[in-house]
Amino acid sequence: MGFEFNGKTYETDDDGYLINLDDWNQDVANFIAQNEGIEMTEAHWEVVNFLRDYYAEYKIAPMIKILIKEMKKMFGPEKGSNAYLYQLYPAGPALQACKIAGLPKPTGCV
Amino acid sequence: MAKTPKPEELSKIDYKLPEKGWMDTPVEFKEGMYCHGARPQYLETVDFPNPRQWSSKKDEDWKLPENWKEIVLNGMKERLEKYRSFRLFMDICVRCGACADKCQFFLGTGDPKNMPVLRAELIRSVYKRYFTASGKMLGKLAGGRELTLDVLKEWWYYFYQCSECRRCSVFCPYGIDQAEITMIGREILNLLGLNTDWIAGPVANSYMRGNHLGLEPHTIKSNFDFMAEDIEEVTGIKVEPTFNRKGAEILFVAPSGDFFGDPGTYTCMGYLMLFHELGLDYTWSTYASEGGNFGSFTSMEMGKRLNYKIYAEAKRLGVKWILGGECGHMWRVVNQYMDTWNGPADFLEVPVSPITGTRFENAKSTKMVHIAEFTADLIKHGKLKLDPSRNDHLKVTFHDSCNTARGMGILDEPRYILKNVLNHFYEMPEETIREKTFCCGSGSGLNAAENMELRLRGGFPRANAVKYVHQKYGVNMLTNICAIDRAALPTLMNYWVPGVDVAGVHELVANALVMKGEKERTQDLRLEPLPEKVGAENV
Amino acid sequence: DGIDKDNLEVSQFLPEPGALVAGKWAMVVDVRKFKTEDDYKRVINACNSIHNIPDFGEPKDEIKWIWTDTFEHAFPDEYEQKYMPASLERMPFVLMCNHCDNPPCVRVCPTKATFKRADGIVMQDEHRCIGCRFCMAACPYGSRSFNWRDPRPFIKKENPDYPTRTKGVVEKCTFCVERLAEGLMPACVEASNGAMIFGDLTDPNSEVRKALSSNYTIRRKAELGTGPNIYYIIGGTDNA
Amino acid sequence: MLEKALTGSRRYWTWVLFLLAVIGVGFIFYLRQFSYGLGITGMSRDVSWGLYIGQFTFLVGVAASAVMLVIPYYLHNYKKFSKIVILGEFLAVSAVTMCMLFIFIDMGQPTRVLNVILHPTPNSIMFWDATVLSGYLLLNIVIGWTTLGAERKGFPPPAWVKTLTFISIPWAISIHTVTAFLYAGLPGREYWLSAIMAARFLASAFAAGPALLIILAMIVRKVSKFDPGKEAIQQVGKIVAYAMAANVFFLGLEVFTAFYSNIPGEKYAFDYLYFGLQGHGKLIPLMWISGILAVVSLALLIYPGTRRIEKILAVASVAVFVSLWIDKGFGLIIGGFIPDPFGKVTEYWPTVPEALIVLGVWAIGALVLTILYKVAISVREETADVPKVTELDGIAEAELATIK
Amino acid sequence: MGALFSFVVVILLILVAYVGVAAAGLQSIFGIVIPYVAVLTFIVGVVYRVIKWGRSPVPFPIATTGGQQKSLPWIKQAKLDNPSSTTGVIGRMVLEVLLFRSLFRNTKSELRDGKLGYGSAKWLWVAAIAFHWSFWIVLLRHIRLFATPVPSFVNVLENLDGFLQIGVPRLFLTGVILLLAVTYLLLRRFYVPQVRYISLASDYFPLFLIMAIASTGILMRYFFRVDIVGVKELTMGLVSFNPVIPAGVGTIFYIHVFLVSTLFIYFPFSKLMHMGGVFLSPTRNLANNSRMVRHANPWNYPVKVHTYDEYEEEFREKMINAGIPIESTVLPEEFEEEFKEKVEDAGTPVREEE
Repeated sequence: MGFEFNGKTYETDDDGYLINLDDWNQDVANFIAQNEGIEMTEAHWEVVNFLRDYYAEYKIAPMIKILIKEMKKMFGPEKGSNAYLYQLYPAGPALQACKIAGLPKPTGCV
Repeated sequence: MAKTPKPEELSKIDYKLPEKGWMDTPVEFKEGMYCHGARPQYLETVDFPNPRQWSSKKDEDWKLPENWKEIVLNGMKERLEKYRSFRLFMDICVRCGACADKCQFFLGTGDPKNMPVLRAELIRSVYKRYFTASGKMLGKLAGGRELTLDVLKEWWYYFYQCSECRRCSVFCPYGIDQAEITMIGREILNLLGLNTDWIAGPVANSYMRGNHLGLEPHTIKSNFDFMAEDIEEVTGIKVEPTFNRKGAEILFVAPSGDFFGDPGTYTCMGYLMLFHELGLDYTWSTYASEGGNFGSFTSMEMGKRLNYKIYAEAKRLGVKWILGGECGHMWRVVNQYMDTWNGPADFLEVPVSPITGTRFENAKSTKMVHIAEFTADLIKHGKLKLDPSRNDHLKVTFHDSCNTARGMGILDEPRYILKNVLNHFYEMPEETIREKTFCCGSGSGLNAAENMELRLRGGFPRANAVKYVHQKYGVNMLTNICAIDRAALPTLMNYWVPGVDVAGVHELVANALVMKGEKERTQDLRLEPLPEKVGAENV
Repeated sequence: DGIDKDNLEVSQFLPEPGALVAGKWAMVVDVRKFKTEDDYKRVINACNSIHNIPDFGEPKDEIKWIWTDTFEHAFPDEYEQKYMPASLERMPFVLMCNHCDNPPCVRVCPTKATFKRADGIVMQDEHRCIGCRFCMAACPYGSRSFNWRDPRPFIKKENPDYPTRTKGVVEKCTFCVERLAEGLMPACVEASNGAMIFGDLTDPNSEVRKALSSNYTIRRKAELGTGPNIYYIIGGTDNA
Repeated sequence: MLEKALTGSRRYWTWVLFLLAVIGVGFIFYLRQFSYGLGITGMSRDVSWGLYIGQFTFLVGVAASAVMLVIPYYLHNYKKFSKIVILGEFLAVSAVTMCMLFIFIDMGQPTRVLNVILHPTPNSIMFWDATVLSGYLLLNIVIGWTTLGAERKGFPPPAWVKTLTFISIPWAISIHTVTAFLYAGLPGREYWLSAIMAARFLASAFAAGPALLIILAMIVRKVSKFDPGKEAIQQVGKIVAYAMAANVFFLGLEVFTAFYSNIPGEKYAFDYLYFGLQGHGKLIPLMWISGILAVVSLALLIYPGTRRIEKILAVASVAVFVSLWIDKGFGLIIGGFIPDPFGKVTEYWPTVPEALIVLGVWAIGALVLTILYKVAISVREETADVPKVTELDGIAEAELATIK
Repeated sequence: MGALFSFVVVILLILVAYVGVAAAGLQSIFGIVIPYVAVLTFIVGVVYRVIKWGRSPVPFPIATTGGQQKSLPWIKQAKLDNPSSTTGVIGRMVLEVLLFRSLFRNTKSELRDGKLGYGSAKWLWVAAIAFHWSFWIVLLRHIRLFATPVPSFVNVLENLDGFLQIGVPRLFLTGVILLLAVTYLLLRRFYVPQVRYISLASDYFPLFLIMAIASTGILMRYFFRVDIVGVKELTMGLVSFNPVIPAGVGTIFYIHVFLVSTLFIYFPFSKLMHMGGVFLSPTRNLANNSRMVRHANPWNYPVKVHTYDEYEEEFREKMINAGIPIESTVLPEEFEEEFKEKVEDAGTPVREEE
């Protein structure tokens, strides 16, 4: 599977997650977000950027509670909640935000 | 991803059978009922055959090798010679039908090929045709059929709609175990690279990184640090788990899902708090950081390759014995395969609880103790100070995981623990618990997202029983001793029985555990206020 | 072979040539003619020896086809007569099945093991009898006996021509159907030297009819509506 | 559901084993009877029915308890019987089972029992009795089992069960009527030849059956977590009171008719049973005990103040039960045979083997009842609104062991 | 379809025997040759199959655990459903083989208004028990025909079997029960939709065949009344390897024998082998003691594994960074100081260097 964007073909898995992490850039992220029905705002980017930073270090998306806690630390208590994240990413931060951030979907007993 | 119908629609299950016979009814791949095909890199990682980019949709080219039929038949032949179970189960089924409505996937889908007898017949028909005199001569009359691509795809579709839960086996007069047939069926499919992505990924992760989520050592450490912070917030006590520590008395192995996903992390916090309170000389391992054995969803050989790490690590670290966490298939593997595969573990000692002195005779060969046995023993000897009222806001029921129930028989230990750590315990109807328990619907590698409808349907009988106690007694917490349960049941509950949460047994143990030097608790492990404290504030 | 059970019953109504037949069998017992104890014994023994009646030597187990008892017991309801001849009071009466017109025993039998023939004889099929003893409760004459135990060891001398019975079945007097079929009178009648008259009630010229029309007779418990067919000529004291 | 009877506490198994032992003894003596013949009993040519048929007669009455619950519950929608009604139905099953067994052991040729079916004889009341009894057995098994099964599944019982329940009401009346007709239709048995025989049967049945049910309900409440309901038990007590009153009244009618008419045949049996006849009177003490218990229990039951006290209700129920057991189990049958058709008195008293066989059959009945009640109680405990705390029977027992 | 086919085959078998005996006079074929062939096939076939199963390895202890495991001494083990000893296994197998314990558990599920309920469903068990036991007793009764003098247990059996004295010769209850049970088993294949759906010709055929065997047996005992003396002469001839064909034994007897022979021949090639297989089922005949006693796999072979060293090689730096002890003594220089410090922080002893 995959998608075409700006004349380039991007390979994805069956659920639309980028296969090659290097393919990612902000434009691609915007494109994926659009398909998900999300208009990327500053708040959205905060999450995506955190995810990418975390991934760079740990090779996996963070646990949701780490995400929440870190968001709280970095951007204030009003942003450190599950509700806030769901407001940004209605299909769930783990699924939707990771997809936009170009990370692979965590697979397993989670 | 397929849209999942509403519960009201999904629960209208049509058990009407097709007019035509099952051999004449070709398999139909329904969206939401099957998983993606395995990605090539996962197969490559473990040197599995036929790695390629492919789609598991029925109509697409599955990119099989030219001689796929020969591979399948040879694979069958080899396994007929290696497993008495396989040959016997192929031979002696009388099709009495007792197993038919025992399978949660049949009950939830109404698809006749999910009746265990018919699921077995999918491969038995090929066995008859190619391996028995009657089938070779009489063909369909003797129940035989040609192995075609359609048949192969049917295998793939249905062998990945079976959670290997063994419920059918309990009711079968000859003990025919569909799980065994499914496992061998999957082995054969794997000879052609026909795995699911959800299984192949965790297998590759487990192989390379020691756990199925692919958590690297520092990630594990970081997650634990994070959990330790939460524990400190709740109790004021700092737990200090060690990793890969040589010379520890005990190696603790838990399902890695507990290091990562809620509500498993609360269970993991439970372990940490319990061990800290006991002052247990134990260590975690980042190398053997997975209890669950995703290889066993693939092939016996892969199971063995992954399982290897536990004993190897125990030996390397020089521990005396191994303690295992709350996990389902991990324990089926420990109970039925580990010693045979990778034993004898003569470098370990027969497990003795350092706290109570109890010698775990039942684990004297594997040297591996289930944490429910361990904790039940502690409670029995009065070694834990428990305040069950801290769980008073919970009305709890217990879900026996298929693996621990029917592949081991650990039934009363968790119940004994629960009885001691909480005040409101309610059993689900007896046809749905203990050895007759229903699977969560997502076991044996079915816990993916793309097959959500299958999982919800397969989980329907379990959810139904939960709903019964939920409505009757107000049950709001479904406990279990399995990481797949903790991953799968929240989804299932949200869908079928909103208002019921999911927890591992040791989360509730830790909630009730009165620790030395702890501060007055106002929160449970989920950082939610304890009920009586709220009440006290209101007064 | 080829005869099923229903036909077997019918066959009993098809007389052999030379058999004694009747519209309705009946018996008149002329009590006056029984003079000595021997007269009774002869009659009873004739029956007992032919029919393989066992002698248990204990009244509890007793099998009785034909026997004697006092007037008081034979006719318990008549006994209010306190001033009857003393001789009659002590006199033994020959008792047996009354082969009733309307037999309660047949009415109550749950298996048709006891049945009434067209010629009036009440029969007992010991092979069909389940031993429920309902007939014994129903019979107001005490004419039926039950084999409380295996009778065979208690038969003094077995008559090979007549079947023995097994434990657990009811049996009774049959008016010697087997002898009638051969043209013989019932054994007791034959042995009674004329004290017992046997014949066809429907035949106005029969011996029994003659005896009945020339003597006053009584029957046991006729008021119960059973229609007993044993008539007793009692007579006066001079008969003793 | 039967598997519920295969698991239970130590107390349950002790009880079951005890019953099995009694059954075993009874069976051994039955084998003896089977090979020797019914001569092993106290029965004779003159008293040709005895304790066996007496027990049968009494138990037909016990089987009635069900209908006394079914009528209020199903016809009058008396909800308080919702829990106890199954106990009545299963008691009926057990009682009818015993009835059939008593008939069976009373047979001279038990191996020919099927002759009753193979040669159906509608003119015999015995034939009808076999029919109504088997029918009643079937009805109660099916109704009870299906209701319970549905309850366990969490579904309402199928509609046809209600139809069967309605059929079971007249059917229950029929088993008593037909059983009474066994005796009441025989010429020359004056003691039995009474128009109110069936009515007496019904009255005593509706007293003895529910009385036993009260006792059983109290036991069930004591040994399990299943409570049939205090009010239900009280209500059954009221039923027993009325039925017992009718029963004593009917007995009075018989006594009046016999003695005021002064017909000897009508009086003899009463004479024998209560005062002795021709110098015989083995049953006199028993019959007077029965009579006294009847009067005392009636007094206790009629007065609401005493009836409402559960202990007194229990005592009165036992008294009713014993009184009627003597009356039906001994007096009625033996009285019918004494004096015999010759006006003679031949006395009857059960022999030891006979008594042990009777005990064996009662034990079978008790076993059937135990099993059925075990199933019912287990299902009820499982589906109860107040659940069992935990399913840790095994552990509880093991814990007990360690304490010891 | 499968049912019709099987029915026709059984009818044809009957016709073959009828024509063969009544028209062609092949008594010796149907009375001697075929029975010998059948018995031989049966014995050889069954032994072959059982040996084949018995020789195939049981690589893993896969007992289905149907109850509480042997665990702590104060937890009551389900000794039969989760046996940990040979005694327990024997108990489990005895109950399984003689009383069909697993089938006794059978339930029937029902979906009503979105709710699942589970009801007791014991009729299959009742019919199966009735069928197998009466079949077994019928077989044992037949010993009368193959032994002189007749063993006393056969007489006892016949007395019990004919306990209810119905008809002459006495009706054997097992014959009737067998026929009724097999009829029930057949009818449920017709009328229970799920069972009908899974039924194959090979499921109907034995039922029809056994039904025909029971029917012909009953017919010749109670209705056609074959010459029993002649039958015994023939059967005794067979067992004494001195076969004779007595005159005057009715054709129905040969039909019966032919059907039985067919069953014997069919047996080893069919699902009927479950009779032998049930004893060998590894989910039932193994103790669940695999944590106590090591179960050996005869074909165990070494597999490729990912060793700790390979693992550490990949993650060494990250481990060091995270303060996780490592095995290797050769540390990247830049980590030397930091590593020691971290390990000390974690309170873990530094690995003694060898």
